[in-house]
Amino acid sequence: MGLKKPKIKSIKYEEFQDNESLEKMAAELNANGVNVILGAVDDVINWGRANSPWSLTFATSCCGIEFMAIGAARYDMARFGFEVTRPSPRQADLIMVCGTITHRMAPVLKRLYDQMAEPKYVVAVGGCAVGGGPFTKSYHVVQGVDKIIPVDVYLPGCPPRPEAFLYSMMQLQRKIKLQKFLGGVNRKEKKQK
Amino acid sequence: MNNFCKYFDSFFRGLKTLLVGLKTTIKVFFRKKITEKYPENRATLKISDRFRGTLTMPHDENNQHNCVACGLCQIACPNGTITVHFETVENEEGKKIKVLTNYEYDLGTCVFCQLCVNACPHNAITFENSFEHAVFNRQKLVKKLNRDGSTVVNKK
Amino acid sequence: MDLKKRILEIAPETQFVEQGDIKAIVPSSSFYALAKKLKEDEDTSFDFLLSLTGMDFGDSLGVIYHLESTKYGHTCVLQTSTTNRENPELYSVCDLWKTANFNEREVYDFFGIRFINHPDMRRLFLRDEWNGYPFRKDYDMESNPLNMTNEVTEDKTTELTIDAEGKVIEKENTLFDDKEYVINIGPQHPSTHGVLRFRTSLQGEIIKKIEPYCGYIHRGIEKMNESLTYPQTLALTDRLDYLSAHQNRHALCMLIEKALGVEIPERVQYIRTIMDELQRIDSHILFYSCLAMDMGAITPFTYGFRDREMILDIFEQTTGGRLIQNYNVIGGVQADIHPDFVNSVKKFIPYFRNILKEYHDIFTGNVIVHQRLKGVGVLSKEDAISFGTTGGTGRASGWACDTRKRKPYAMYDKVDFKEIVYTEGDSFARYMVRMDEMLESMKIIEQLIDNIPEGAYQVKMKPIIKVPEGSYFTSVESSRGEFGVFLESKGDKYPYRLKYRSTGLPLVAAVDTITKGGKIADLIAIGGTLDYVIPDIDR
Amino acid sequence: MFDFSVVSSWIHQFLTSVMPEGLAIFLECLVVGVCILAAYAVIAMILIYMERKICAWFQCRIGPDRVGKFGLLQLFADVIKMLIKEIVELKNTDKFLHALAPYIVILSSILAFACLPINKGMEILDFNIGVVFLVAVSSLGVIGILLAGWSSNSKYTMIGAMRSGAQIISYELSIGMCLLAVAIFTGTLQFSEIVAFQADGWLIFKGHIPAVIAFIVYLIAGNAETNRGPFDMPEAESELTAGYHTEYSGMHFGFFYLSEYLNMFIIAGVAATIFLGGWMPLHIPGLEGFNAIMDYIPGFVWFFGKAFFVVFLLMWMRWTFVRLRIDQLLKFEWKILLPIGLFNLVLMILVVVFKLHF
Amino acid sequence: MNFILLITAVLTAFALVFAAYWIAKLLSPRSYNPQKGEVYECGIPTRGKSWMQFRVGYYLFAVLFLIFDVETVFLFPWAVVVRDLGVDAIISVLFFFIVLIGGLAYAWKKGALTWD
Repeated sequence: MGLKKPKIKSIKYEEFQDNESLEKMAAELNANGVNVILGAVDDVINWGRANSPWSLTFATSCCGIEFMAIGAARYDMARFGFEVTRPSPRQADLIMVCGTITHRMAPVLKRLYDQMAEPKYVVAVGGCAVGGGPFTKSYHVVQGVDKIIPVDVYLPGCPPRPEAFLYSMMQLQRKIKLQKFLGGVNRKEKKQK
Repeated sequence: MNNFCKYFDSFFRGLKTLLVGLKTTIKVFFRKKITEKYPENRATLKISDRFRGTLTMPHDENNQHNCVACGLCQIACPNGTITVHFETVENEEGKKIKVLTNYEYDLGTCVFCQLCVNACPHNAITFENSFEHAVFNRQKLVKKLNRDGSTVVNKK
Repeated sequence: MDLKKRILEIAPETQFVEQGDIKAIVPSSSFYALAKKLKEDEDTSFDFLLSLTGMDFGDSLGVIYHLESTKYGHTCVLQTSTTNRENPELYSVCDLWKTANFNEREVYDFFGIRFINHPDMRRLFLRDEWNGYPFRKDYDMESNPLNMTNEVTEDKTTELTIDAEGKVIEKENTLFDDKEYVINIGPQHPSTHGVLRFRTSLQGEIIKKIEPYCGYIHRGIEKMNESLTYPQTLALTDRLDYLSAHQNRHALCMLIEKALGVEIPERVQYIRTIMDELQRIDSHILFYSCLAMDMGAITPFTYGFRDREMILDIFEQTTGGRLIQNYNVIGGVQADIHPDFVNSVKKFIPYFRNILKEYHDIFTGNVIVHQRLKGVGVLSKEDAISFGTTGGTGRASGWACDTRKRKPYAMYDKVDFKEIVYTEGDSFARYMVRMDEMLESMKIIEQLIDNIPEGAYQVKMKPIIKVPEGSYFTSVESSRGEFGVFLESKGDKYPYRLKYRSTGLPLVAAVDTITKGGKIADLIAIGGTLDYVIPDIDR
Repeated sequence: MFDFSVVSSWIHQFLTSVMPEGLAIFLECLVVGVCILAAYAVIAMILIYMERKICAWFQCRIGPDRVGKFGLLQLFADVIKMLIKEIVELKNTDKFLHALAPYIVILSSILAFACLPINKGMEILDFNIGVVFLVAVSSLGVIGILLAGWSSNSKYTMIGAMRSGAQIISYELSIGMCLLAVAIFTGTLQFSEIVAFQADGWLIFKGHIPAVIAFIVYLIAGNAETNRGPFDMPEAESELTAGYHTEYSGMHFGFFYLSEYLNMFIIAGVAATIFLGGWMPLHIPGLEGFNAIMDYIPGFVWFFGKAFFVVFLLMWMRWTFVRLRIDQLLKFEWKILLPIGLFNLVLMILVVVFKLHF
Repeated sequence: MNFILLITAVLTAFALVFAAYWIAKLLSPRSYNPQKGEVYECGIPTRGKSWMQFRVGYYLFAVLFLIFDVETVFLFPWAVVVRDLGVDAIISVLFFFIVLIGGLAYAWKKGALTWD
């Protein structure tokens, strides 16, 4: 069975970066085969999820300003349906970690991430969040948020341009579209004592 | 009575400012929108030539670059983004020279400060303005800038 | 008046060092008396503590004070130190200058120097359980691994006082008692402009007390600088206050150039000045946008960003960066201006003059805005000076504190512009100062843009830059106040200590005073008009 | 003008002819229930789409345009996402009240929604005290909000709930005053009769000055009732993060979101009904040809046209003004709107008693 | 009929919330961690209880509202017939009205409408 290629308007599948990781993920998911009916429902749900990732208003430094810029008129993330930013983690689907995470901030970020409702995603925006950025030698900076929470998309730049933000969101959409919701994402953890 | 007048005066004044605000927004409502449609406009998107999107090492048509693996860029870099891997070989004249094997560049931590480009005596590296770099895997951001099988331009 | 003589009169053991800026080294025992005298004496009246820098001299720990008189304009640099590295104690000056409160906590945090008579001796940036003092030269960088447990915030704090016998004793002070309704505003909050945290004690909607907690974006830039070469340190200045990236970098470049004695070509001065002013307009537009958004009007926010993009385009064209430009370098600028630069600036200014009216129509004139801002959050002139809230906030309180006028640099003494000063000191005045400053900035740019002289855009510097030994201080007017850089050099290629005078720290220190008795909504409006940028506070 | 009650009575007769009456009524109720839900959902989607687009245009941007043609499918994506989002279980909350709050909020808005006369003969709930009933059920919503805020056991939600309590009950008064003025003018409290009263001219024209004042006051107070900017105190994003619904996730939050928009529609719908003639077409005395053409346009088109026009007015206000402070908000109600309302009431009485209207 | 419809509407409302809740319950993913159920307060553990007494300025408005609302409810039945009763109707409620306005004026004067 061939790979179901997630489609994004205006950019061809082949022109995206890092298709290898995506295909690897898809291969793992499809190892057991997909039920056709479930697959169709899955597609609808994933289409919905991919087109409505509401992000948490979370910005620590410079990248946050560029994040505001994509919300404003010129880049207008509303076009994608991303514009609803929720200040409460309960209602957000994704954290865009815009900026440096320091040692003091790390537990806060972790707590916010923990408090988010499933399914949730993380985009590491900018050099600091990806790998410490300019502060690799600092005593108080977490060298990449993947040290504390799982990251879905890495967006390099210092800070990235607004278009790059949109690009990273499209990458995330591709990832969401490829996931298996029923039986995959909607796993039900058992309550631990 | 004076208080009464003041009350009404401030009321109507306030009302007027509100109407001015409403007028302004409705004017914008019918104005041309300035939104740029990325990614629909990818083909026509204009970005300044000087924009620093990622570090590259230009190669010419013979798959040759200018890097002599001197490592000045590595020293200039403030946060260890660049690692120059080289091996030492003897050339025809019997002199030991460095040959670049892998120019490792970590896009993930690069701060685009341009110190490496300034430091390079041979103009071997430069910034280009592509920006679509988001990936799913951190390792993909660590790039090898020299192409496979490339060699150094022989400067006579 | 001979300052040297005055100081020697009060503290005869004082020594003077004349490497770089003149510095008076005062023994710690007589320091407090000297400081008090200098502040209170009519003919000295050093009422403004510009900067307070902790230092590790190797054998001793000390503090450097940069004092300034707002009345006469004269400055002096004092230094005091203690050789006791185990248990260093110095006298606090926070009763003389309110700004010293936070600054001394910072010094305690970084160097472990405890200040006697300081009412609140807690760490400022780091967690309470942090081991060691990171800015000491013998600090082990690996000694504090990432701690993922939730932070426990103490409601108690300690104070060191001297008892009747002259012995130092510890006293406990309470920040919040158990009955108080304490709510955290921040670190993740839409309108703290980053990751600042206010612990707010509320009575219904009314604010009783605010305790700011910083450090959620403390990145240790100053410490990192000590292991970076001078050109490398430049990269970090842009990330301090990213809305005054040009000005910050300008300050550091100016400082190093001054220390090296490099003459800067006039073309560079022109370019730097224009860029600084563009950056100021950019920052003030963002201020307008964010204030509007904080107050619940999203439409003005997008208008602001719409026009700000035009400045960013100009920046990107010439410097290659939108927010962080990396433009100034030691001895000049990174690249010559783009051939289109002059044109696009000239196109932008008339456009923006026009659109500014729209801003006023939708926001400034609005009766609700007046209600929300007028008379809210008043900061008196005395408090402004004592807290050292430079920039728009100080000027709104009637303190003419513009560095561009007080200590002109670059082209500022050759252009004609007005220093905007309001006397009300309320939120609306703070807002109007910035709106009016944009007009002045445009005036400055207009005077310069047509006359940029031909010439080199960079002076060739040596590959390895070594600054001669001594201590240096320079300041510029950044978008939100006086941004100072203090450099202590030992003649190496690395700075021995590089300290930035944060423009935002005094603002945050003043929040409690300003908001007292206000409502939650006022706190947001005040925060918006104070216009702080958190990475600049935390450094 | 087409009377929808013809259709409904035909259905009723048909059903009773083939089955016992009880079953017929049950089936009818089922159909009505489904219709309410469908209308509710469709209107909510239209409103949210409209809000996003209109807000974008006010802000110089273009709004959703990538999900489906012109972004039309955006809302479906949002709904699907919200439906399958986890509902977080909280510790230390009043679980029962926490779960109850969305029910009350939705109940209030659906009941109020059912009161709107969409077309001639197409009102679902048409009590002879319709106006009072509407006021009663729409103020149920505040209980839901208070419960939501209180039961979450968070300080933000608590303050949000307190604010909304004070705000909504205060503005309830102004709404009451406006409705009272209308009742005085029309002499009835039944919505269908209020509409019928306007057959020869909309109230806003017939009642001239006092009616216009009442209309404007009603719009402002209605906007405040629905917690929308510039009166969005209870959920003031920049102050209380998400206000009273901070702790709600997934569809539970979705209901608060939904009811906010529906309440806006209800306010607009009521304004359209009582001031702009409901489903009555626009008639200009003397222009018979014009009036005849207007009559051809079905009543529900008129109703929705008017209601969405009012919605646009509300959005225009929303996206222009700065949020008020809570004490200013209450001051505005008690010191400006309420005196105006009272004064207007007196004016209306005089107009009615001395027959000064058209 | 009206009451049957009213009950229909009530049941519809409950059905909507109930159905949506169960769809979410059945389909949605679920995860547990110690911090998830805790109160959100900007990412910092909360201090003390939220359900504690704190001074509210809103209380006064609630009382004022009660007064006014009850009065307006009395006015509704009168409003329906005012057209027929004419001038008599005005005189009959004049007293009522004066009390109402007087009450507002008093509260205003006393400063009850201003937040301290």
